[in-house]
Amino acid sequence: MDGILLQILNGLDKGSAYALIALGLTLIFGTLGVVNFAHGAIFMIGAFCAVTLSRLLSLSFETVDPTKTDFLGNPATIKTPYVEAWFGPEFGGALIDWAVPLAILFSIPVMIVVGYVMERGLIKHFYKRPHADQILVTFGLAIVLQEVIKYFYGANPISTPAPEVFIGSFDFGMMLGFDPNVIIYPYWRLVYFLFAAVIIGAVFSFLRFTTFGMVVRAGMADRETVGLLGIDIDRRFTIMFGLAAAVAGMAGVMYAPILSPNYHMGMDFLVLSFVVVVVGGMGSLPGAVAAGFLLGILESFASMNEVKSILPGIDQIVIYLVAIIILLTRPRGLMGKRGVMEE
Amino acid sequence: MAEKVLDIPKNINANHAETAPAYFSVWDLHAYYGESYIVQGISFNIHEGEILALLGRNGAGKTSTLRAIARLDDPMVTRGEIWLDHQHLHTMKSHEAAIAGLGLVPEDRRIIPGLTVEENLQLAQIVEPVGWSLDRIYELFPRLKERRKQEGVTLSGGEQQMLSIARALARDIKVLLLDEPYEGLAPVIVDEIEKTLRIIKAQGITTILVEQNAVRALNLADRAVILDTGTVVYDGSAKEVLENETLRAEYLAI
Amino acid sequence: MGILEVKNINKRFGGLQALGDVNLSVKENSVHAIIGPNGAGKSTLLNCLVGKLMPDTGSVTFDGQSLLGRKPHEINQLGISRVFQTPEIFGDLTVMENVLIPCFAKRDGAFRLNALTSIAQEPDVRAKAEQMLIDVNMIDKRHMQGSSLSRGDKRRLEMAMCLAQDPRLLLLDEPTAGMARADTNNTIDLLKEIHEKRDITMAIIEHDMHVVFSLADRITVLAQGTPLVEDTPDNIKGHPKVKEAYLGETQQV
Amino acid sequence: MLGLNKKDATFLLIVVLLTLFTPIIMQPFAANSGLDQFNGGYPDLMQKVAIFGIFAVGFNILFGLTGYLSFGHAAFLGVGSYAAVWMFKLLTMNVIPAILLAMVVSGLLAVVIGFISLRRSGIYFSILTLAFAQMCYKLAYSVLTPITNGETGLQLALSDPRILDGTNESASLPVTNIFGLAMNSSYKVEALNRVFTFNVGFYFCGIVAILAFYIAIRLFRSPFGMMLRAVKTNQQRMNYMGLNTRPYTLAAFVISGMYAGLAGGLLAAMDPLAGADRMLWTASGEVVIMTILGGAGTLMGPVLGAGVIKYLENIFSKINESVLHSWFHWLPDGLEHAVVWVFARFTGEGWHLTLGLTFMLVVTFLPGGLVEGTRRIKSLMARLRRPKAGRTEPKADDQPSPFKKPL
Amino acid sequence: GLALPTIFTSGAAAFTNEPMGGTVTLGFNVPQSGAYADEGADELRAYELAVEHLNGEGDGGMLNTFSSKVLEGNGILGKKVQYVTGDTQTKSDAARASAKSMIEKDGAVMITGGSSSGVAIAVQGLCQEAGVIFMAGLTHSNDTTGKDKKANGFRHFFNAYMSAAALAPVLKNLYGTDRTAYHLTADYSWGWTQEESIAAATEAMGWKTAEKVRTPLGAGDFSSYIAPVLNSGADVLVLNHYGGDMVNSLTNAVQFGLRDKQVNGKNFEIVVPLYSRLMARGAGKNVAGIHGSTNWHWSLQDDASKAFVKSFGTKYGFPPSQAAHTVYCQTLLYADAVARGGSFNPCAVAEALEGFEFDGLGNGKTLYRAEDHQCFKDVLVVRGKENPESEFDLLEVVEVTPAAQVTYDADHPMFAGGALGDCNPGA
Ligand SMILES: Nc1ncnc2c1ncn2[C@@H]1O[C@H](COP(=O)(O)OP(=O)(O)OP(=O)(O)O)[C@@H](O)[C@H]1O
Ligand SMILES: Nc1ncnc2c1ncn2[C@@H]1O[C@H](COP(=O)(O)OP(=O)(O)OP(=O)(O)O)[C@@H](O)[C@H]1O
Ligand SMILES: [Mg+2]
Ligand SMILES: [Mg+2]
Repeated sequence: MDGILLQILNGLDKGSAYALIALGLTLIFGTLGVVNFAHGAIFMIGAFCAVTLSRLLSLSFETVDPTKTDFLGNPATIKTPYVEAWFGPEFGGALIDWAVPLAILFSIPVMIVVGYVMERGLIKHFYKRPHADQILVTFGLAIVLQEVIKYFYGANPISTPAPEVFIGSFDFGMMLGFDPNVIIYPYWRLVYFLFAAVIIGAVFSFLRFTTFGMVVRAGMADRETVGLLGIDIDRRFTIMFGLAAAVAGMAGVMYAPILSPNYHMGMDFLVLSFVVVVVGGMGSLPGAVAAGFLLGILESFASMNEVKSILPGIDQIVIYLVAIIILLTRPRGLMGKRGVMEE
Repeated sequence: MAEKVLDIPKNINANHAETAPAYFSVWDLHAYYGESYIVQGISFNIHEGEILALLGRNGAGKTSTLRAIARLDDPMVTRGEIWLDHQHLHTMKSHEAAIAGLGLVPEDRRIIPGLTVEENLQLAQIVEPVGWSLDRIYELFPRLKERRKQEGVTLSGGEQQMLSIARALARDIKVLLLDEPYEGLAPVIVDEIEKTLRIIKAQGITTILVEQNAVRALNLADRAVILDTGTVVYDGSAKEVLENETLRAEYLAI
Repeated sequence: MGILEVKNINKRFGGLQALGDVNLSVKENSVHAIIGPNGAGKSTLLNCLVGKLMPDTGSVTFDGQSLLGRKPHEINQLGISRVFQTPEIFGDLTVMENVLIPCFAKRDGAFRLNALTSIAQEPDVRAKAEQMLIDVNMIDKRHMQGSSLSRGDKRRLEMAMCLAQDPRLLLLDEPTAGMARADTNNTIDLLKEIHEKRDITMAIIEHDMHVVFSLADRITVLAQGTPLVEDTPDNIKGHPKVKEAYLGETQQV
Repeated sequence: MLGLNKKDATFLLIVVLLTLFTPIIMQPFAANSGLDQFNGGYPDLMQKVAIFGIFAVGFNILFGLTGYLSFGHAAFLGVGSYAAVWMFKLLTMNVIPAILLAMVVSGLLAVVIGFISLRRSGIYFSILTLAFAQMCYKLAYSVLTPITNGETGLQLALSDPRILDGTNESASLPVTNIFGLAMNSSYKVEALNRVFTFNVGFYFCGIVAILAFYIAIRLFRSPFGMMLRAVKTNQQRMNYMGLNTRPYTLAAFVISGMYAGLAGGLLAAMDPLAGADRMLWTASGEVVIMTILGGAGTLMGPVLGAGVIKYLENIFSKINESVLHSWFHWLPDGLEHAVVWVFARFTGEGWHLTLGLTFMLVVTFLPGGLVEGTRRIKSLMARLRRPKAGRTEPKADDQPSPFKKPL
Repeated sequence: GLALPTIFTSGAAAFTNEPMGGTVTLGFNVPQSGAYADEGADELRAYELAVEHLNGEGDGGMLNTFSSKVLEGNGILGKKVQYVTGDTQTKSDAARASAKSMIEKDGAVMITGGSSSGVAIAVQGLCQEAGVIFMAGLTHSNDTTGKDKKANGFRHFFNAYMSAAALAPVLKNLYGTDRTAYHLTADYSWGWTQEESIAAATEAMGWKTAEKVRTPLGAGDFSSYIAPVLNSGADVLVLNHYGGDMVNSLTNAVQFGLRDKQVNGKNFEIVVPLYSRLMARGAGKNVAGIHGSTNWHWSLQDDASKAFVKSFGTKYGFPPSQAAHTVYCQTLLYADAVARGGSFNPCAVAEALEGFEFDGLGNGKTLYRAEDHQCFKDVLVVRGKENPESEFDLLEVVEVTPAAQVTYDADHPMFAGGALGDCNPGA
């Protein structure tokens, strides 16, 4: 029982991560109809926004400290971050510590610009092209973005911790009357979950309570006709792309403390996010979110020892297995729209 | 029903003098689908408030001409000018042309999948300037009102045609391009639409009508332009075509 | 007893009764026209015949065999072919190939792994397809790609494809809509000729009364999902109810 | 000839000649000319190009003709490899039974996966195939280790039974062969300051590839091929035309799965090791990319695409900074470093960047892939030769051209 | 020049790629893309340094401390050393393709490098068949010199068994004998051998094993595996992960606050049996106080290590990683073996290396055992530093376990199943 509860909690958290990534992807893939293999790269760039901000904040000036030596035996240099020098070690240190949450603010304009440039510079020429061409060009783009990041940041993961106060976990089990340590939940994950809920809610209401969503859907179904009605669909697609990039970027920023960013993390998430979106059903935002949570929870269950001892290796394939079962029982995933990317 | 529609006042375009020369004009239009040269130098003029019948055999290039005028990407216009009320449409994109007052009812209706009837209409009213209100449209096409929550593409063929015309009227247009509006419609409805077109005309909207039912079109129209393989072979008054046996036999086979 | 027997079929779409207790009997070798206002349920009726829709109640038999529950391709293999209201052709294929496909389907059935012969080695199939294109006056367009045809040409092509199958029952959903007058007349002649030569039964939906009255032996008028009258063309022309609901005051050419 | 029309026959002949002379064609630069880095005429690369050519041609039968985009074709490649290696371990080092088994096993797997996945179309189909392939990969990587030897990959061992080959006396592993002729034996010819390597394995792959290619041409030109293209355009129309689309798509799926299995078997025959990596989604993606890069739906495109990608992967990744320095040593020092720095971003460890840029440039400027590029060059040359060429009307020969674009 | 065509089969040379001219080509096959690209880059730096030193350029590095003195800084056997590089992509197929091109196209007589056991075993098999020497890079699985050992392949790196043998006594001192361990293991052969080795060694000193849980490679988020740990009764978590998995699982574990918890009245502890400094950086502060083992570390104070760090650090501006150290040693050892054997023939090289004992390459006295081509040398037990002084200063050496303590019998069951075979000179 407690094990199951624990895994549901874990699954919610994993699911919110999947849902958030899938949300960004489905805005582009399910709504604009562009198979965007560069989406993972956008997520990755988001995570590197966090890295960049924390590096910017800890930009330091160097002073030579003759009492210490470096690895070659020369006098060592000591680095002091500018922010600490300017604002005092206390506030400066706190700023550095809070780099990841601050990076949310930093990432929004950056990601919108990234999305804008990508869409205007490249993707817009591909709306009318076959999906295969979109795959090729966005895959190429993803590789290029990766290589650029690799050049500047190296290939190894880069530790990007959450602020000190969020390290550790709170004992959820005790609140429910279980023994201590049975059901624990890290603080940062709770933050992530709440954050995901807010973002998902915000995107939903934007698309639901404005005509924007309808116009974009119509534009994807038939650009030409929408143009005949006086609507500049290109501009709206650009906005949508920027929005999707911002969502993906923020997801990446918040995920950085959970998964130390590295240049290929985008590719690692790519397949999974496509599976989530398609299982949710093309063109459906709620579908993507639901599928994210469903797969997250099921994956958590599958990693329980009790389950694995009956079905060895099930945790490795559960996502794919569930995807197959869902797609076979429901032709268009959980909530897919008819006719969206079915040919 | 139609009379009631007439009652609703409409004062846009009122300041355009009926006598203005060439309210809408197409000059030496050339357009290509990829490598195939389809529209091969078409020119004509229309006065404000006129109905022009654009006729020709299958494959003569009527649809292509309308699409070129509406500034769609295909066919690609390589040369030529399109003027509407002193605005040069040939430098515009299709959505700009639409804002400038051009409305196209495309030949395959182009109801947008995934949207209900009402959403299809609302879509037309997102960008200013908007034309008829939904109520007014529903008054003209009560059938659409009954079906307004249904997905547009599941409408019957004729209902789709109505929706397509209604969608054009939902915008404030100066020139209405109709690509075979009677196709697939029951004779009663054809009569109905013809009445509507007369109403539209009475309100000063200029119309270009492409139609295979030449006699019907010519009865309605003031002027006729006949196309053959992408060029204008006749340009004159509609009456003349109706009365001239040889013209009819040669170009329209009627 | 007709070759096609439709008994009491009903079809609802949500709150809408698209077909209500429709009975229809089409005699072998006749041309049966179905007319009626827009949204009367004519296309829906055809959809129930070809397996696109499943009626809620009722039965459909063709030549004594029930059609309900069969897949579209099985129904077609029984000898029923349909021309759609909006042209359904193979846009990426050439005109010639568009016609070759039904010819192969006629010869080889629903599936044959005919992977190592070349199309060039099937002269009889090709000859038939060419003849078909000549019949509909499209032979000079045979290398054009389907999607680049004008709308009227698409219709003619689709009709050629259906005729190439030598169906026993041909269902035509507005075959001449959007066709130039001259071609309409040609089509009427073609259909007449084929009907006489090959003993094809036809059911035709059309809003062009000229076509209907030139071809039909019997006419069923459908309104709001139920048959209004069924009679010979001459009687229909003057029928007051039909005039009011459908034909209107102006008669067409 | 051979059931092909004249154009196709010439085309096939060109392919045959290109294959036969590959060891010479791919060795254009003299040794020590500096540019010899760009020579690709060594057995492994030539074999890989032929094998991945087969893989891509097979993939194109499914994707190019029916439009069904499988994102799990690597599963068949991997399974083919495993089957072949098991044949080497158990039965004989002769490659023929191994390749046959590879095709049979992958064909069977394709029947199962295809039967299920083809119930859906579009992106849903892609994700189903992807899910199956990922499952195969994950299982092969860990749970099925007894069969696949997991991460390490299935290898030959001295202790393998090899029933037909008799006991192995020597302490070294036997090599794959075809009736005694070892796959890894090569004949080297030194001429024109170049070393040309004529390798048995490559010629074996080359001949199989030509056969596979020939069958693909026949298939493209056949009524079956036409049906598959019809599936791509309008399935509904096909159904109402009395055709059952499912067997057509399934047949295409299985055929292309068997091509993949054949490629996998050949990989193992050239190098008897089968790893799970071969089934990873990136491997499935690679064949998709090869096909699109070359030109989906064309005959030669996939082969071209396979060649380009394998070439980039093998040649560009090996141009390191010291090679670059040796090229540009004649430049003034500062300039040399700058130039080398720039080039180093695109070669050596930067080869992925070149790959990504190639994808983007090709697909942006040559919609239709590399084949489109060759077509453009051809038409450009034709235009240069005939300065005033009018619009080309379709010729009224009696053979309908199955393609809108030339091959 | 334009010689007449001469036809010869590959049988004409005495062995594969016998160097004919004044140069000899070595193949450095390292990951340049994928998760281990940084390790690959560091390996390449070390290779370049080694080639410099062999060719008599630079300060000579460990050539000066190496106990064998046959290398004279004039290349190998008087032939100038050249090298080619390639990208393994950390995939067996790509690694083999790259190695093949080095052998077939560039005429490499020796292949070395890599950063994972799967790749090492795959390339080792290839080199055996092709008839060249393989000097494995980073490969920690028991299998490389166990069931998959090959006569043409040599390993300088330590292995999972040796990690366990070195760690166990330290863990016993630190955490006592009454402990229960929970293993999280990367679900592939390296993970399994390490899990097996650590479990055996810790159980031998009285620890219990609560659970051995396999995690998918590249799982990314390990929370669902880590959450149940506290409740399992275990008080030590062993992370049999490497690279990105290690970074993530450790980060997750710390995030869950495991290290602040008490179980069975004892502080909860985490052990990472195989450390890599480059990777440890990715886990940042989370490594502080966590024990593990490593092959070599730049802070070692013996002459050889100091010479190498100086040589490398001066050239590149930062200290070398264990990967760099390993491949540097292997290049020198290969060259030395060629020089001592007097031939590039793989069989001569193998003979010279088998049973070779030396000193002065940084890990004390070292033996290349003839039976399985595994090298035996001191193993370092390290701990993540609490207060690093620089970005390189992440680990501190807590114990140098002498070679004798980590040596096992050649027929140890964890290494059983394979056969070395005969050396293959190719041709
Ligand atoms: N997308 C296209 N690509 C290439 N050619 C095309 C395309 N669309 C139409 N065409 C060709 O352009 C010519 C004119 O077509 P268009 O549709 O304008 O004719 P139309 O006069 O509207 O005929 P219809 O009365 O049949 O609708 C035809 O020959 C047609 O084949
Ligand atoms: N899938 C569907 N879902 C909901 N309503 C539908 C659907 N298909 C058809 N209808 C409705 O059923 C009615 C009958 O449609 P049908 O297409 O049969 O008309 P029709 O007689 O062919 O008209 P037309 O002459 O205009 O083509 C219409 O009102 C239509 O809106
Ligand atoms: Mg038209
Ligand atoms: Mg209808």
